[in-house]
Amino acid sequence: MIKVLLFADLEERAGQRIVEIPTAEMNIADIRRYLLDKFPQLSASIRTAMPAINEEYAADQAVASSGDEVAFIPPVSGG
Amino acid sequence: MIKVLLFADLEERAGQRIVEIPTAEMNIADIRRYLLDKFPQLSASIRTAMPAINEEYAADQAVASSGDEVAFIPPVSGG
Amino acid sequence: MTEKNFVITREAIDIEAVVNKVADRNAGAINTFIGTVRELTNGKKTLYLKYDAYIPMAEKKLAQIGEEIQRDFPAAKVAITHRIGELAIADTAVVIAVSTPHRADAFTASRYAIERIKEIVPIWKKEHWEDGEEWIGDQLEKRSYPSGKPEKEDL
Amino acid sequence: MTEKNFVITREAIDIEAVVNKVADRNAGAINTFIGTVRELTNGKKTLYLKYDAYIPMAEKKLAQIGEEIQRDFPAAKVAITHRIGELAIADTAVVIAVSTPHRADAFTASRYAIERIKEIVPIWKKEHWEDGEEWIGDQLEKRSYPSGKPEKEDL
Repeated sequence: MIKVLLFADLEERAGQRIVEIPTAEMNIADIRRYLLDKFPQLSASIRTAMPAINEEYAADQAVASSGDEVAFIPPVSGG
Repeated sequence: MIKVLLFADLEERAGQRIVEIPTAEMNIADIRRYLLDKFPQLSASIRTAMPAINEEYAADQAVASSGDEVAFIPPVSGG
Repeated sequence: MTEKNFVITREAIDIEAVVNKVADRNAGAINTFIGTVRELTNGKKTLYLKYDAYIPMAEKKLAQIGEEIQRDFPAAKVAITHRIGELAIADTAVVIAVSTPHRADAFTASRYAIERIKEIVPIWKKEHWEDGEEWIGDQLEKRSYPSGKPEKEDL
Repeated sequence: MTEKNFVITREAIDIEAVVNKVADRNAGAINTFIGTVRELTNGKKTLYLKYDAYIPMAEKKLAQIGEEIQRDFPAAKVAITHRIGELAIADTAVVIAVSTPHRADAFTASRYAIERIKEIVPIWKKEHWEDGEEWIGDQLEKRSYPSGKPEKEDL
């Protein structure tokens, strides 16, 4: 099971912050496709979001395993 | 009477902060000469001090009148 | 540098407490950057803001900014606290404090920290106006990420 | 800008109080520069410092610095407090706070203020070491005044 976190407008559009994907392994690009399938309303936003695995930014090719925490991080606006 | 203020090492060398000059008018250059005459130990320091009249920096040619407050301001080191 | 120099909090930020974290016998200068909630942006009136964060990653990235500063200025001490939740006009959103032996470095490092926060720290601001609300993205407005993520050198 | 934004004091400086003087609904950024007493300078160990000032002129010159900043940044608010008397290592000697709508200006103005203090404000520092004491002059070390005073454009 991979835990995926959605933030800011992604969370709002999906209506939930946490999505659990029942799989042993999946790369970021496939996770993005999985989310788009489940939440078509994420379409515009998820393309500009930066993926992270276990709190570090990750590439589209990076593979998440069961127990990992994946996050999609929209353009940040702290400060 | 012109009131003259000495600060920092000028004050320490002269042994006093306030010098009163019993005169109606005197320009800064003459006040400097007056002080050097009275306190030869100011020699090195008073040359690098900036004169001020009534809390504004002033030129050597500027004239102070009775009631004015003249100050000699050594290189500053606030901050 | 301890992890608790880099904090995401829901409470009002005590500026002096952040400054005290970087006080040092060999510091001659402390620069503090305080980000506050501004009422007007491009003539539009903000009523209040909401900040959200991916808290553990945000604290990690703040700590990374501290390490980046120490790479350039080994004697620097850095502390950053960012508030999240609902903030009113003039409230303090972020406090950055950097101490260094000499003043020029404190300015440079503090400026670096706020720019870097706006690049890599997962914190989001939602503006609430009279006529709507919106999540604000990429305030730097200096670059876009065509690949959907910052390039390696940006992180 | 009221005169009491520019203060020479013998008391410990409350940083938050200085920052509060520049808080503003239209400020998005406050930059604070805090000058502290450093123990080591060029390997020499300071025991404590004494600051003295020509108080009324110093407050006037601090206010002038505020006006100079507002000439460049009309929306800026500025407050400066400088402590005098005997200060121990790590004590705060000066706090400068500048608020502006946008952050870059707050950094620029705060930096300007500290450099300007070291040029025109009649405050003097006496360093006390284990083996002696000395009034410190012209920390800028950028220029000398062959005429015995700064040129007109410096004041």
